[in-house]
Amino acid sequence: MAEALLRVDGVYKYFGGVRAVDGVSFSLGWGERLFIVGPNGAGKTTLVNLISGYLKPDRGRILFKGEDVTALGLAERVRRGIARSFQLVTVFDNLTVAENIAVSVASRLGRSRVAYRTLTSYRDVVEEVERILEVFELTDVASKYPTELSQGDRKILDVALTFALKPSLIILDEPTSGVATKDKHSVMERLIKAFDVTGVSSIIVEHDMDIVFRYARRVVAMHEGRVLADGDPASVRGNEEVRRILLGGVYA
Amino acid sequence: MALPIYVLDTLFYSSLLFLIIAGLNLIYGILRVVNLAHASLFTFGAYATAWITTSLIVPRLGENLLALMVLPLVLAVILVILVSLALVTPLLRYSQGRGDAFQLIVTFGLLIIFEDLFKLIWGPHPVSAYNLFFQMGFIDIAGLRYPVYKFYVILLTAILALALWYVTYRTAFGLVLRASSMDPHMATALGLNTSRFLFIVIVLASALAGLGGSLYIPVASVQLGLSTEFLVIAFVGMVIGGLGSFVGAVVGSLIVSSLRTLTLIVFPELELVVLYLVAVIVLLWKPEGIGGGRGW
Amino acid sequence: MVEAFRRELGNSLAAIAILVAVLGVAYPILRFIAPGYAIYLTYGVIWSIAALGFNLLYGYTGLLSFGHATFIGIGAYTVGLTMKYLGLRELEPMLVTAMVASAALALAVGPVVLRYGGIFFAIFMLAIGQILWGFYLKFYHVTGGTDGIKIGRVELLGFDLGRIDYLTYLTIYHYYVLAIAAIAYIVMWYIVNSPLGYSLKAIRDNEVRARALGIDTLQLKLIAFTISAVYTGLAGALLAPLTRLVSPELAYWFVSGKIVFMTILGGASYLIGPIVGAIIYTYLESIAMGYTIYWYLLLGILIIAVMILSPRGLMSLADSLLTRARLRWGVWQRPS
Amino acid sequence: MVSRRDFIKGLVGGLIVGAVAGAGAVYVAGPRREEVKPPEVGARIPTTPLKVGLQYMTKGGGAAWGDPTYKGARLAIEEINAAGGILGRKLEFVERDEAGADATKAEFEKLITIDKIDVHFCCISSGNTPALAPIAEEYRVLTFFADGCTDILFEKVVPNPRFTFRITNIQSADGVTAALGAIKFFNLMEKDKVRVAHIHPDYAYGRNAYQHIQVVFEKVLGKDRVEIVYEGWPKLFGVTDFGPYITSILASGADVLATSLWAADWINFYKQALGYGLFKKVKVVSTISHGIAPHMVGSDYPDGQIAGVHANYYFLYPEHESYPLNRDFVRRYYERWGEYPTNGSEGAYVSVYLYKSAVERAYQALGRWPEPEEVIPFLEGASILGPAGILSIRARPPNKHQGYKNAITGISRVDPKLGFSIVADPLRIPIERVTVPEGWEGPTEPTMTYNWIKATWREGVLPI
Repeated sequence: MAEALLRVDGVYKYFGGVRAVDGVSFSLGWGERLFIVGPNGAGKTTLVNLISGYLKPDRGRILFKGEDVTALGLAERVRRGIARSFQLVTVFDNLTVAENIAVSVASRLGRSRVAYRTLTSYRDVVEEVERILEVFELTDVASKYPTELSQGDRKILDVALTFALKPSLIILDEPTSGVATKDKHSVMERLIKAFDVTGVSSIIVEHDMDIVFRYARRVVAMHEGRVLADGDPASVRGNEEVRRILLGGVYA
Repeated sequence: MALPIYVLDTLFYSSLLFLIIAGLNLIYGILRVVNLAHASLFTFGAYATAWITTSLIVPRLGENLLALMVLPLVLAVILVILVSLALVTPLLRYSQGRGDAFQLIVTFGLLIIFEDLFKLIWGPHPVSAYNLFFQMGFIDIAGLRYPVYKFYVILLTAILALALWYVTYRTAFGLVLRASSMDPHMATALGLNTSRFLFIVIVLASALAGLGGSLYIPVASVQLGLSTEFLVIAFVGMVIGGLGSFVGAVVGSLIVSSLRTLTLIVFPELELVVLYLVAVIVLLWKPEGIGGGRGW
Repeated sequence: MVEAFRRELGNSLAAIAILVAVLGVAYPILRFIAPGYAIYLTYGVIWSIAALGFNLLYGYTGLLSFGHATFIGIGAYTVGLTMKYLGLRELEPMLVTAMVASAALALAVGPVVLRYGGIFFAIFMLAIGQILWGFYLKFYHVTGGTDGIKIGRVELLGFDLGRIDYLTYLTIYHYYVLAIAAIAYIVMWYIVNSPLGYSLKAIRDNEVRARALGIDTLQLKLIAFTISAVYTGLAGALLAPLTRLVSPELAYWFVSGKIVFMTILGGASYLIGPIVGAIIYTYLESIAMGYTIYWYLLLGILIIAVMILSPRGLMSLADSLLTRARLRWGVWQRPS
Repeated sequence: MVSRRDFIKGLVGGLIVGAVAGAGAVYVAGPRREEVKPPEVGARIPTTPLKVGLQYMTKGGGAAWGDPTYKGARLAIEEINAAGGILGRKLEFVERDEAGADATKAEFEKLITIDKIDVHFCCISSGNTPALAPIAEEYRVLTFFADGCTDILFEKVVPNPRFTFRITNIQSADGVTAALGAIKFFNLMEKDKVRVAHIHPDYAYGRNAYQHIQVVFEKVLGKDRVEIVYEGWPKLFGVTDFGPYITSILASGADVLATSLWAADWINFYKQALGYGLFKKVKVVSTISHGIAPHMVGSDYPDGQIAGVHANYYFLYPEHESYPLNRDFVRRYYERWGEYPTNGSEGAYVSVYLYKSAVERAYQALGRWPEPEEVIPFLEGASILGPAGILSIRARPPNKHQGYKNAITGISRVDPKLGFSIVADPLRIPIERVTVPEGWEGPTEPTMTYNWIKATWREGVLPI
């Protein structure tokens, strides 16, 4: 690996007197998957906001594909390949699943403005929509409307929309929140599988430790804006501080 | 020499506008509904007052000043409230939260229903009742004669505006009013019976419009199409002052009225164009309006 | 795969073809059985072009304009002024000029007004419409004020129709309008089914999310606004030879209300909804006007009834009836 | 003030216009002593009733005008039916609304295509006649406009009309008459300087009145003696509180206020102006103040102002006792409707009779019921003696198919017997003195009368 995909370098973000992110550094390789864990108020969401460009850090640098993107805005970072989905599912409720994805694909291909031929007449768009539907196992519900989908499928559609932009890095903020407990594993499984198949890098903020330790290869644990531990699940789980603050001895 | 008269006329016209815009803003502030049928209540108040004056008061009590001042006003406002309860209130409550398009279209429907109801009840001819205007007499100002009645309207509206200000900023009800206009869920959060609260707001707004119409009629006749004339101008005032706020209603009505007088003096050709142009400029410069942006 | 891109009842080219055929055949039949009502078919077709344009903005992009009479006025006055001052009689260059003028106005005000959504956009458009209305009214020396501008018979496709019988002229004009409308309908079908059309729907559903997908929503809205203006301006220009007089009334805000209602009546979520709505409304208005002087009352009640009982319009009503029938064959469809 | 001699002079003037115009026939409007004999069997007259369209403003701000006009037409129809109809055909009328130009035109097309009317009587607003005339010409329907008197109709919109006729005096005569009345009654010739304020409704009629009042003032008094100190253009029926306008007029220091506000607008204006004491400071010249139903001009109307009746007709003149045609008309109208007729009533009444006599004449010539085209020659150049005196239809441009009668204006005075303000001291002006004559050629912008006055009147001389 010549150059890390993402490097977060001594980043600080204060809100008034609150140190939301207090000197965080880590790097992420191409194709790597990273889970960020931590209690409420640990600064996880602020950190992903800083990476995706919703917030600008007070100090520190963020490098993406070797370039300093610290000063760039949201749209510019999207263009460079940083995509992000939110806790709340936001999809287009009056478009079918296939149409939802097609809108995203068309946007990536720079065709959103084309008015003189039909969307379905673009072979490349249709083929890519088909591929994404397959990867995310949405082919069966392709002609349904999001309101007719299960919570889990809606969540996956949301991520698929982001994925359709062909980003180098996908940031997911608690992808299983709001999904019924029994479906959480299957949702995460389908997402991970899709990421593995396509080789996209990902940062996933997650609450559910069960899920984290089942699917993670690398975990960053945060507390009060600082990184407590960074490493493979076993080593993070073994960290004394992590156990005290995060796990409450459950995984001891 | 005519300056004081211009100022008085401007204040008179802005008094009428204030009574309409305040109601529009109350309803927008609390229910987030732009009520296109609001000025129809003003017109209804005007028709009702003319009818009460000429058919009930004058034949029975003659041109009694006190009777002319009090009775038509009170009866007309009661009638307006009743009509509002029957037609406007249910529809506004139904429209709440159904989107801008729904509200605009439904209240547009109500507006044209009102137009024909007026025609049905009062016929196509203009209706007037100048009795009070002439009964109150005239005084000399700067060498010109001026009707006392216009003073009366300005004074009455000023007192009303002060009362409204007091209620808004000095009472518990006003606190809820202001809070709910910033966050519609606030009323519930403050433990208020939301349904009754909304009811009071709509009735208050309707009464203000009805009062406006009632105060208008001794000066000029009421005819079909008056609602839209006032509605569109009130709309401009609403935008200039700021949607949904008390201060906005005061500022908006004063600015629109001053602009009207000014254009009538300076370039009478452009009265309408100037009003809308200013509205567009204000929207560009301060979309929240000159006096608004902080809720009712 | 393509089936996953929904084609609801009334959103297909077939539906458009059937509609155009009906509008073509109905005219001579009406002329025969109820001659007085034939001309309203032409009016209806013209209004349908305006409503179609309005609906690209309202139904597809989610922007409610309460000032589309602005573009009716631009179109009609383009014809009136070119006729009065340039002595032009050929309709086609006037139609093109009207469309260009509408597009120019849309591009000029669009970047400003489109920054606001919801009620602000509605009011903004209302104000712009009223400014122009005030202009037609007050700039008497140019526009003739309330007298308006008289429109003589126009030349169609280079043919001078000055001498023929008036009813024949009206018939020819109907088919002329219908041909233009058919083109406008088909073009709109392409627009609605294009990447642009889908992206506009996405903006309507969730603008923030659309922006997060890299869609330049302001630019797309400007395109939609301009197309919408061109359609409505075209309708305004086509109206002029039929009304024979261009007056400020055509640009009054009440006309904007009419366009909104036509669209809602037919069904804003269907491509042909506004077309159906415009034709039905035109007849409703003319019949109600003839029956009673209280036609506002009827119209108002109807508006409220439609909004409460079937807020998605008559097409949705027809759709659900058809869907119920189709369910027997196991085909399930619903509007987008 | 006005003598019998003036009246006869006016009548003769009218006759000359009629005689020069061509056919020269004079008919009489109103029930005749000896009726035309009912046609014999097989006289080639349709047995179906004659369908008549009526379209006068009966709603909104213009209703005060349209209603009496409608009543005039109704009275004529009822009289004709009572006497057996036109050549035995009873008249059946269909009424539709006159509103804005577009709606009026749409309703007119319905009258033609759905109701299938044979003849149309219509229109109050000068915004509507230019909209309807081309339609009437296209559909070939005989149409008689009672009012809607704008000069542009027969000068620009339909310069060579066939099927459209207009009864009321042409609009320019209105402003010219009012201005001449003001000069005469207010002795403006003796003043060094006349400061004029104008307030007119912002549409064709108001613009026209403004231009013609001004051109007469400037021509007769001399340009430097006339100064416009204020102009107000309220939207027709769109302004109800005239406060700022009134203040501006008072502040302008005007001697004379010239106005063409009408119906509800004028009532609102004068009531409010009373409050501001306007009439004590300014002399008011109205083209049309006494044009609505006479009893509507209240007893609070100030005396001594120029009281216009649209340069047409007031029910008290020609004098009741000396001119039976008017006396009988006023009596019958009052019996039928409980009020006095307006110039509109008279115009519509005469329209219907004019049509009747033309059809009867055509029948005499053809021996069968005439097609609309065949009636036209019997209207062009014809004259009819109506309640207002003689009315002549012009046969050649400019203003072909326009009806002309002598113009009248007067001074407002509250009549204690009637209990309302009337037009007193009538000033009758031979119409040929104040309007562009037949055959004159010149520019049409703004009107031909305007240019004719500019070109031919002698400066500083009162032409009456």
